[in-house]
Amino acid sequence: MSGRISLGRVLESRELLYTLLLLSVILPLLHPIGIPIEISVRTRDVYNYVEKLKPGCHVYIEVYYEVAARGELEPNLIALTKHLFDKGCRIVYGSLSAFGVVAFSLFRASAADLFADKVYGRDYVYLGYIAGGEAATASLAKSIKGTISVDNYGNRLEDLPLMKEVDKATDFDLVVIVSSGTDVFAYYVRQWHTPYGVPLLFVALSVIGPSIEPFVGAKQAIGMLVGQRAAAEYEVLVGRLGLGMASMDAQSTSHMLILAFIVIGNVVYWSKRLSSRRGGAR
Amino acid sequence: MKAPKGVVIAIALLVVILVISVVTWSLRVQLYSTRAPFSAFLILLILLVAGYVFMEQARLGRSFPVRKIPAFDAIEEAIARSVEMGRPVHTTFGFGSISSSMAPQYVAGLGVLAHVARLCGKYGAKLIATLGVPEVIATTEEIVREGYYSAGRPELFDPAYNVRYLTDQQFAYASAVQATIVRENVGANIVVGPFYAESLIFMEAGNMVGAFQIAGTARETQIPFFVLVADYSFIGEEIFAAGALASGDKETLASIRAQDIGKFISIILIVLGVIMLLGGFKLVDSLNWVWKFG
Amino acid sequence: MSLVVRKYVPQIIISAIIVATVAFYYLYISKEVAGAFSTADKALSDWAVIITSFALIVGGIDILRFHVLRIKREGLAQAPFSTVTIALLITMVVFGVIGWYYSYADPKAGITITTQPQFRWLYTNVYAPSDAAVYSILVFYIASASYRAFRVRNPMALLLLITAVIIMFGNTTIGGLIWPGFLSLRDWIMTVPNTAAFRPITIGAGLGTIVLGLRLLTWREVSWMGRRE
Amino acid sequence: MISWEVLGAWISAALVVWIYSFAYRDNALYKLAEHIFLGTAAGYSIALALDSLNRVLIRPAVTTPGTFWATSWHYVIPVVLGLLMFAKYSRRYYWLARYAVAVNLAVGTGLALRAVPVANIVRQITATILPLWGSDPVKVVNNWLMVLITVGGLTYFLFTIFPRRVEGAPPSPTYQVYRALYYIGIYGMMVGFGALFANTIMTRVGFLISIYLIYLQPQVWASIVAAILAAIAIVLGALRKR
Repeated sequence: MSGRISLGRVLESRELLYTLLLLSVILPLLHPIGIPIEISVRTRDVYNYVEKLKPGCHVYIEVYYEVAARGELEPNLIALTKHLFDKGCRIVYGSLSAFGVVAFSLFRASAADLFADKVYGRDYVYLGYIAGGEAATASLAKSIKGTISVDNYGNRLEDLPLMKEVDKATDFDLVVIVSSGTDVFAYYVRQWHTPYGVPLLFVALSVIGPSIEPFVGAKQAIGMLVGQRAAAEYEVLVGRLGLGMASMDAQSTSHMLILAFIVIGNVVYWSKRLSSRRGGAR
Repeated sequence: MKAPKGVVIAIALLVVILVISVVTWSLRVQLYSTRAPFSAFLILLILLVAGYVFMEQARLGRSFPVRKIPAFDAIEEAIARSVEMGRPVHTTFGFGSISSSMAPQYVAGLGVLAHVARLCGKYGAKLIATLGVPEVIATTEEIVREGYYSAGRPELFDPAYNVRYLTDQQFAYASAVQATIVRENVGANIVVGPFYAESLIFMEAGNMVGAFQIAGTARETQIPFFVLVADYSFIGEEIFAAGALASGDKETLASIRAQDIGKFISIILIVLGVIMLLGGFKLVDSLNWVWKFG
Repeated sequence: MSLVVRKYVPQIIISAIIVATVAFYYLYISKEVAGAFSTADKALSDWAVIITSFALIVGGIDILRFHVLRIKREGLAQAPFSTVTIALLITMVVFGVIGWYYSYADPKAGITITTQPQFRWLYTNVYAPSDAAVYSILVFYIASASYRAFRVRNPMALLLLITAVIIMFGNTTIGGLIWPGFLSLRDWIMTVPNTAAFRPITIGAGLGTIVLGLRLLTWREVSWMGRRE
Repeated sequence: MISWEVLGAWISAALVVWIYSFAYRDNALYKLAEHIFLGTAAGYSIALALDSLNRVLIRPAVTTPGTFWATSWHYVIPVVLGLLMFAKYSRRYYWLARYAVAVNLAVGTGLALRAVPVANIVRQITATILPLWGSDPVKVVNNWLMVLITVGGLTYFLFTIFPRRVEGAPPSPTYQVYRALYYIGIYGMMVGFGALFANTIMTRVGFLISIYLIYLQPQVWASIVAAILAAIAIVLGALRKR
C-alpha cells in the first residue's frame, strides 16, 4: 500500500516528467530514429501546385516569424525554397516584421547549400523589414518599388535585375506567407488575393492551422503547410531530409511520453480514489 | 407602462436610421461605406440600442435575474481562503497597449480587479496586482487604493507592494509573473484579461504553490488552458459579464441582456439561413451584402 | 467643477472618439469625407502611439522606482538582482539614445535606435534567448498540465481524453504506424468539431465586446478611471 | 581572446538553461536570469517607445518642419496628453493622466467595435449556414454537427433569457430543447478544448526543438556547466529553506 503511494509520488513529481521530456526531445535529434511518414493529401496538393509552375516564374515569400517559431516554420521554408529553385523560380523575400530579418538570416545560413549557386539580385532578393502592417501590405501589392526603395542590404531596388521583372502583386505567380501569427494571413487575403486574385500559399504553426483553415476552405489560398509534419512530408517529396524529419521523431517520442504520463496520472488518480472509497467503507 | 424618455429616443433613432437606410437604398444612394457588410452595421446598431433600452429599464426598477457564473462566485471564496492561510492574493490582466482592439478585454480585467480589490479590503487580504499595460499603471494603483480605503483598511495599501508594473514585453512580463506567484507563495491566483501564450505559464506557476486559480479570457486559443487547468474559469464572453457583475450596479448588469439578444439574433439567422437553403435562397449573400451600387 | 474635469471630460472624450471612429467607419457621405476620415483615423492611431510611448517611459521610471524601493526594503538579499535590472535597463536606454544621436549626426552610417551595435548585441544575446526560453518553457508546463487535465473524473473528461489522444496520435508519425486512420480522424476533429466549438465562443466574445463598448459609451464602465468619484 | 560573439553565445545558452531551471524549482540563478531579462526588456521597450516617437513625431518635425507643422500640428495634443501621464505621481493632479488613458482606450474600443461585428459575428454566422440535406452523407453529418454545436454553444452562454424549470411540474418542451442544446454545446466545446490543447503540445515541442538547435547544441559545454550550476543553486536553495 505505502509502496504504491510512494511510487505514485515519484511518478507524480514534475521533475521526473520534465527530465524525461527533455531527453525524449533531444535524443532523437541526436540520433534520428527515422519513423516512416505518410504524405497527407494536403501537402501533396501543395507539392503538385508548385510542380506545375513554369521555369522563370516569380514567387513572393513573406518571412514573418520569430526565432522561437523557427523549428516549425524554417524546415517548411527550406523545403519550399528548394522546390521553387528546382523549378527555376525566382524568389523575392520580404518581412512585415522586424524579427523576420533575423529569421531570414538564420534561414539563409541553414540552407546555404540551396543558395550556393544562386545569384543575389537575379535569382532572389530579400527586401528586409517593411514597416506598416496591413497598410504596407496593401502598398506592396500596388508597387513594391513605390513602398520601399532599398532592400535589406542597402541595395537600390532599381539596380537589382529581379526587381526589374516584378513590382506589383499581379507580377507574382505564387505568394507564400510563412507566419507565426494569424493576422498576416488575413492581410494578404484582403490586400493581395481579394483585389488582385494572386494565389496564396500558407505556411503556419500547427496551433494557428485551424484558424486559417477557413481561408483555404474558401479557396482564398491554394493550400497550406502546417507545422513540422508538413515540413517532414515536403522534405520527403523534394528529397532533402532535414530538421523536419528529425523533429517528427522527437515529436513522436515526446508525445508518447506525455501519453504515458497521462495514463500514469489516471492510474494514480483512480487507485487513490478507489482506496479512499474502500477506506471510507471500513 | 409609460416608456421612459431615453428608451423612446433610442428606439426612435433606430427607426429613423432604418427608414433613412431603406429610402437611400431605394434611391440607390451610397450612404454606407463598402468596408463592411451592411448586416454588420445593423447588428451593431441593434445591440447598442437593445443594451441601452435594458439599462434604462433597469434604472426604472426592472430587474433581470442573471444565471450563476460559478467562477465569479468563487472569487470571494478564493480570497477568503487565502486570508485564512495567511497568503497573499495575486491578480493580473495582461500586457500590451490598451490602444489595441483588445481594449475591451483589458477593461473587463480591470473590472474584475476592482472587485478583487474590494474583497481584499473586506477580508484584509494582501493583494499583489501585476500588470504589463503601461497606460493603466495609475488606474491600477487607484483601484487597489480604493479597494482598501473603502473597506476602511488604508494601512494595508502599499503601492510598491500591491501594484507591480513589470514590463510590456510579453515573456519578460510572464517570467516575472511566474516568479512573483511562486516567491510570494500566493494563495489565490486570479487572471482575467486578454492572454496569449503566457496563460499556461501563470496556471502552472499557480499550481506549483497550490494556489486557488480563477482564470478567464475571451481569446479563443487560450481558453482551453484556463478551462482545463484552472479551478474555475470564465469562458469567452463571461469575462465581460463578470466585469458587469463586479460593478455591483444593476443598470450596468442589465446591459448583458443585450448579449443574449445578440445570441438569439445569431441563432435565428443560422436556423433561418439553413431553412431558406432548402428553398434555394441564400441568406449568406444578403448577410454579406455590401452597400454598393453600380 | 472639479468633478467635471476629473470625471466627465475624460468620459466625454471616450464617447466622442468611439462614436466618431465607428460611425465614420460605417458611413459614407462623400469621397471627401471618406478621405478626411481616413486621414484623421491615421492621425488618431499616431496619437495613440505617441501616448503609449510616453506611458512606456513612465512605466520605465516605475520599474526603476520599484527596484530602488526593493533594494531599500529587502537589503542585501535582493540588492544584486535589482541592481542588475536597473543597470541593464539604463544600459539599453543609453545605447538606444546613442543610436538615436547617430541617426541624426551621421545618417549615412545607417545606425538607428534599434540597430545600434551594442544595443543589437544585448538584444540578440540576452533579450532574444530569454524571450525564446520563456516561450518554450511552456513545453514543460503543457506536459505537466496535461498530466492533471486529462484525469478521467467524469464522462466529459473521458471525452476530452479521447479527443486529445486521437490528436496526439494524429500529430505524430508513430500514430500513423499504429493505425493510419489517426491522421484523417485528427484532421476531421480539427476541421469539424473544433471549428464548431470555437464559433459560439467567437460570436459571444464579439457580443461581449460590443456591450462593453456600449457601457463605455454610456459612462457605465468606470473601472478604467480607478477611483470612483 | 574571447570574441564578443562567443561570449554572447555562452550567455544565451546559460540564460536558456537557467530559465528552464525554474520549471524544476525557483532558484537564485533563475532569479538572476529573470532580472537580467527584465532589465533588458524594460530598456528595450523604452527604446522602442523612443523609436516610435522618433518615427511619428521627431523625424518629420526635424526633417520637414514646413509640412509637419502645416499638416500634423495637432500632434502637439498627444504630446501634452502623454506628458500628463506623469501627473500620476501627483497627489492632487493624478486625474490628469486619465485624459491620455481615455484617448487610448477609446481608440482601442473603436478598433474593436469596427472589427468585431464583421469578423466575430457576421462571418461566423455565414460560415455556419450550411446545407443540412444532400447526397453526400459525410458532408451532411459534418454540417449537422457544425450547426448543432454552434447553436448549442450559443445557448450555453445565455445569461438572462432562458427557459427555467418549474419545481414539481414536468419539464416543458422548450426547456427540454434548451437543455439538449446546452449539453450539445458544452460537450462540443469540450471536444474543441481537448483538441486544441493536444494540438498545442506539438507546437510547444517544436519550440523546444528550435531553442535546443539555436542556443544549446552549439554551446554544449556552456549549457552543461550552466545546468550543473542551476542544480547546485536549487539544492542550496532547498537546504537554506530547511
